[in-house]
Amino acid sequence: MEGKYPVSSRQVLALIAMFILGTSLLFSLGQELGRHSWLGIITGFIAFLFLFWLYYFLLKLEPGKSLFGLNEQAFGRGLGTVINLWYLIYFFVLLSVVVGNFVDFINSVILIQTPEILLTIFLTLTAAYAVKKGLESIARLSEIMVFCVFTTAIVVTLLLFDKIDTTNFWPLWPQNWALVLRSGFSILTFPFGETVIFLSIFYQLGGPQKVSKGFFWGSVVGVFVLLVIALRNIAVLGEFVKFSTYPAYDSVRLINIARFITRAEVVISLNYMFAGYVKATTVYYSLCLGLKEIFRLKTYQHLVLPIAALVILNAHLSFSTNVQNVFFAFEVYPFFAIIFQLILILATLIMLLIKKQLGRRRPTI
Amino acid sequence: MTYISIISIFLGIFLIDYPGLKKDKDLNEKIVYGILFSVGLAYALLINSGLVKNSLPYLVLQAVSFFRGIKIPPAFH
Amino acid sequence: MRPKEATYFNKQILHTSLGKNIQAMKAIFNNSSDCIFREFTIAEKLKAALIIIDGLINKETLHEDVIKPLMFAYAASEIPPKRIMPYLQTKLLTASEVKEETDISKIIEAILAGDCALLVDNQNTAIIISVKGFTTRSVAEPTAESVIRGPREGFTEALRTNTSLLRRKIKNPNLVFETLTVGVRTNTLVNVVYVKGLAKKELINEVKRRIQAINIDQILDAGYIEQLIEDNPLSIFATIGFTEKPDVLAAKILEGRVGVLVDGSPNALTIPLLFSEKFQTAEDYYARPFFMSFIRLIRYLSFLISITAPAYYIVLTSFDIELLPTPFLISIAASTEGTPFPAIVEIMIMGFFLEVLREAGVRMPRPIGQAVSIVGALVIGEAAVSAGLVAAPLVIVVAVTAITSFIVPALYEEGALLRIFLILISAFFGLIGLGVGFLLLLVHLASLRSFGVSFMSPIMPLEGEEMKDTFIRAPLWLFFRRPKALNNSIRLGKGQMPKGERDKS
Amino acid sequence: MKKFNLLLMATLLLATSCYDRREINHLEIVAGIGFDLSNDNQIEVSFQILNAGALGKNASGGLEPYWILQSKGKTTFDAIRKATYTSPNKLFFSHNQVIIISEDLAKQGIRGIMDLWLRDEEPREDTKMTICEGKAIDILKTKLPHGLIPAYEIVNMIEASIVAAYAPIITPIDHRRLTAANIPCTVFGKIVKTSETELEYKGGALVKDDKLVDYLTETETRGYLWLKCKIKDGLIIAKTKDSNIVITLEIIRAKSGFKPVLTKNGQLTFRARADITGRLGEFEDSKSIVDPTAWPGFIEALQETVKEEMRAAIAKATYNNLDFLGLNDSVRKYLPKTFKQLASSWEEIMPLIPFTFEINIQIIGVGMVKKSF
Repeated sequence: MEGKYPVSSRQVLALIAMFILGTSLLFSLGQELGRHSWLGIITGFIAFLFLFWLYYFLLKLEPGKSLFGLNEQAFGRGLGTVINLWYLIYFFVLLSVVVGNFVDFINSVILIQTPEILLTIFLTLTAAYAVKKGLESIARLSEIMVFCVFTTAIVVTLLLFDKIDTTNFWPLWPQNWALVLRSGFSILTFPFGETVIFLSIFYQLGGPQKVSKGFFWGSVVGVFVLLVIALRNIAVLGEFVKFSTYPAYDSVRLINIARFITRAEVVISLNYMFAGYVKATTVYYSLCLGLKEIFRLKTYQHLVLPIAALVILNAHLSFSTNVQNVFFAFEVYPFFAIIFQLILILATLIMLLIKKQLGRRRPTI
Repeated sequence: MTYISIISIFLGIFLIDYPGLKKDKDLNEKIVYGILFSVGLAYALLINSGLVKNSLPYLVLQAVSFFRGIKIPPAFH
Repeated sequence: MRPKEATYFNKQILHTSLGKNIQAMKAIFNNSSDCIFREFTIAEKLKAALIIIDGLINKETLHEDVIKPLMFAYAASEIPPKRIMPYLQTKLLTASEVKEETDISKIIEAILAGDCALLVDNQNTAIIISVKGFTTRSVAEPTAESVIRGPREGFTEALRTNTSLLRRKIKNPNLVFETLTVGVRTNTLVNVVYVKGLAKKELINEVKRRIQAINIDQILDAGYIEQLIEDNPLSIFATIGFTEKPDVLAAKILEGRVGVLVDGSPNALTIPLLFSEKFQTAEDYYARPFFMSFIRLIRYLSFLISITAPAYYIVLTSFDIELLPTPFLISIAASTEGTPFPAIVEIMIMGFFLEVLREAGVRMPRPIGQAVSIVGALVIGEAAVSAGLVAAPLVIVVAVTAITSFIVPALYEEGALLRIFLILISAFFGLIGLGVGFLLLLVHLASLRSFGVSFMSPIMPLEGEEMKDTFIRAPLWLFFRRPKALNNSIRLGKGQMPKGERDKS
Repeated sequence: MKKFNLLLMATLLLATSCYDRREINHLEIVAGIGFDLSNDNQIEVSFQILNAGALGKNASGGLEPYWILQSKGKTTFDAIRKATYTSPNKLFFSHNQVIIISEDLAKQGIRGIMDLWLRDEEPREDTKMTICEGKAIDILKTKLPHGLIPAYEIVNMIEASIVAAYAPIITPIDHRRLTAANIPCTVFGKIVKTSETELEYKGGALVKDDKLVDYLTETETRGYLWLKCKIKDGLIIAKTKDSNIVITLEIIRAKSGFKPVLTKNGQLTFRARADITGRLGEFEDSKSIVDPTAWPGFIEALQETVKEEMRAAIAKATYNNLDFLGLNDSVRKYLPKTFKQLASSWEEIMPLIPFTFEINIQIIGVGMVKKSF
């Protein structure tokens, strides 16, 4: 199950797009901006392009090596392992939060009375199943799912056409640009910057050229769907997006075509589930892969279930209301994640370049 | 009751993994598995006995808010 | 080549004394009543014996081509003993297939296959003469895969008949039958069929390797082989296909697949199998494309409905009641009023009866089977509702499930199990359970492989080019290439779209 | 491996029961809700609940297809929960289609109802909401001569009101959307019981800060609907000044609204505009229909009617600072800079801002007869 995967560039695209849409479909990104959240998303994406360039550079510098391998090469075995462990902790926190968010969503909207722990166990074990089946299955699944999510986003927007009020966008430009930048920063780290985990997967998928093409277009598809959904929410709900817990869900609830096509929101929430599932499994997979690489194991198969147990416990104990989620996503998470998404990557890159330079010079001395 | 269910879940996990582990000759693998497994078990038991209440995401939250000097809103725990 | 246990007695060669040989043979056959030892003399001098199994041979051939020439061959008395065997073969025996053999086990094998063995005194070799001839079922219309258009012939139990049926379709020296023998006790002949140059070498070798690795005492049907060589024995999905129509097998091996014919089985295995093949029938290709494309879509939809309908009913009536449009809710509420069981129990009961009825209908002799289905229809359709046991909408759901599940017979078994799985999972987690159950199913399907080919190809991974023979059936003149997963070579010239008569003015 | 996995899942599932399962026949499906203020200042809720047994084909006669349940409590939620004291099963709100709030309660405030409706996941945000004169329970108890379930008939009535365009259609989410945009007042539709078997949906009720403050007359409601571009259908009735001919125009298409603009000298004005395409519906005079010179007079009269309606609404909105038109919000949207300057003294300025009107009426058809007799 391990080794080189016949994963096509389109599958990489699908993986990235689904990953970006993952939990961000649930929450409205840049909610604090109200009707300007689309500006926040664009800002975040533009900032992400820089990150993307950085990741691309790293992929090209040492093709065939994972993030963990690069860290070890840059900082040496000892320090490298410490940094890798930190990365694993980041992945683990991310995974717990993703699972926690989904359980939270289901538990507050669809299955109210079902105990949270049961849902956590259920979702984690299903993710574990996919991880055991390997990346190939996840990639193939996401290829189909990205179609579902994309078309649903478009179709739902069309169905809501009679509810759209374009005056909701006015005034077009915000007064408080600082807040836009601040929100762009938090959108950069969630969801765009989280693609850093793919650095630990991509090395097995073939050359950096092929992968980065999928990477780039995947993020474009992702940001496109996010923008469509954000604009639709604003157009339908107006200023109410600021106050809604799940704005996309709220706006879909309003669909009513001839009293027949109505009550579509549960179907939509399934769509979110699919995206979240892909995200959770990808993070899960890279977590297993990282552990495997750090401890020099032959296979990660045996790590899947013990990690599942840890994830269940952590996701269950993590914050459980949306207020806490928003605080975490806006005030805490960006400052924690940026270390792994930018600072450490930058450090690794610089170290590698220095080492390369030294290595090139040494023979001449 | 909770103890029994936790033990049974972990037992289930172990039973699933045992045949594969037995076949595997790599010692490293067994050690890592053992560590993860026992950490999970210990964590679960600690949570149940009420000694530990925090998860890893929550620790991150506390640490970052401490460094940023902001207050955690009261809705937390 | 064969596993060691296959030789059921030690490797022995024939003795020179005829008496001893006959004794040994009799011992081996345990004086079985259908084993006949015909002792006679050639040219009144040379003692000889024929060993045959009654019922496997054509007696007329035996009389005319073997016994008669030998008995009346007076010239044979002058031949020296050393040259007697070649003489018998070249001059006397008029049978078409003759060969010499010394190894007892080989001789026994030949006898069991319907040949006759000629033992001659003072000779330590035997002549094997082919006089095969046994009654078989004649080539008849297949019952499981019936068509309106297309050939009506189906495979029979006799291997040779089956190979001839296939050879008649593909008149090409590259059509190869490779014979293997499997089964320690049954010694069943298994033929691996492929078109040289179309099937990949690795695929052929893999199939042969897996068949040769089988170590079992009996092979009674192709199903035995299927279960012993498949990739995913723990999956509910069959990843090896079977057919009883020679034209279907011909089409499949012409796409680069490998077929396996088993003596005694009217089903041929096709390897590898893709998920989309289960939705195809022979007739799709014989009739015109437009309606067939529509029917294909209906098949996919039916399969989806047949596995999800009961689960979705549970979701709608027990979990996400708000999903129902209000007028619909009112009518469901009115009809479920007063039924004693929760929907999940009702659906389990009705589903159980559905399977029972199907099984009874299949196993019972046809006249009784009809009675069974009439009683079942009455019990399920009428009595249960009017007695207030189950709600009327549920009967509709069960009926829809039943009918849609018959549309894709190749997936009936899988569908029944999946249905139960989805019912259970959605009985616990509602629509979320159904969705996640579906995800699990997709992950499982995506991970399946059949002899090195992705089972879900071309849906997962997606191959846009191949869609023309997946969800729809495009016109034949568009099938330029063979399926990518098997052998992507060209099979059709360009510009084959019929143009009709040109305007002559 | 997989077998074990499945086994584990199965035991996990079976070890627990299905928590969120609910059977249709163990639910009381609420079709409509009325909120009243009880004598001891508590909230009184009345539900119109479907009687599933009486709805089926083989239902025994004599049973009503619905029944009324009443309960009261300190808060809205409390009152709703206390209904289970008397209800045989749990109430189910997803298919509730109408909320009727009585005058008394609306005067006290509907914040609790609004909040519950948007916070809880079961009731739907797009339930129709109206305010009634008198008691809400009386409305729910009205035996309408048509249809099985009165609540659903009321909804049909509300939705059909768009044809006459004399009352707005408001749902909780509409109301909250307006409050979120800082529009202080919302116009709710008003439902009145006119006789034992008759209800009327007409006119508007003005809710400011979630409290009923005033009613709108029909004309004012009409003006409001014009200015908010909510008229798609309906009639315009006008009488010419000099010849007193009554003309009725049937609206086919209408686009209307208002926008704040700054004139050249920096004066803030509102420009109200309506483009109406209509068909002659009713015409009383036999001579002038073929007289081309008479036509401008008819058009002018129709324009005047529309203008009058708009003026009435504007007068109501600026009077006492009941800005249900969203004048404030429109300035904020389109002239953010001006809004910043005016924000502090808005309440004094608002009544003084002039309105200009531009009404275009196009008559595209005269119907099936050419000439009146």
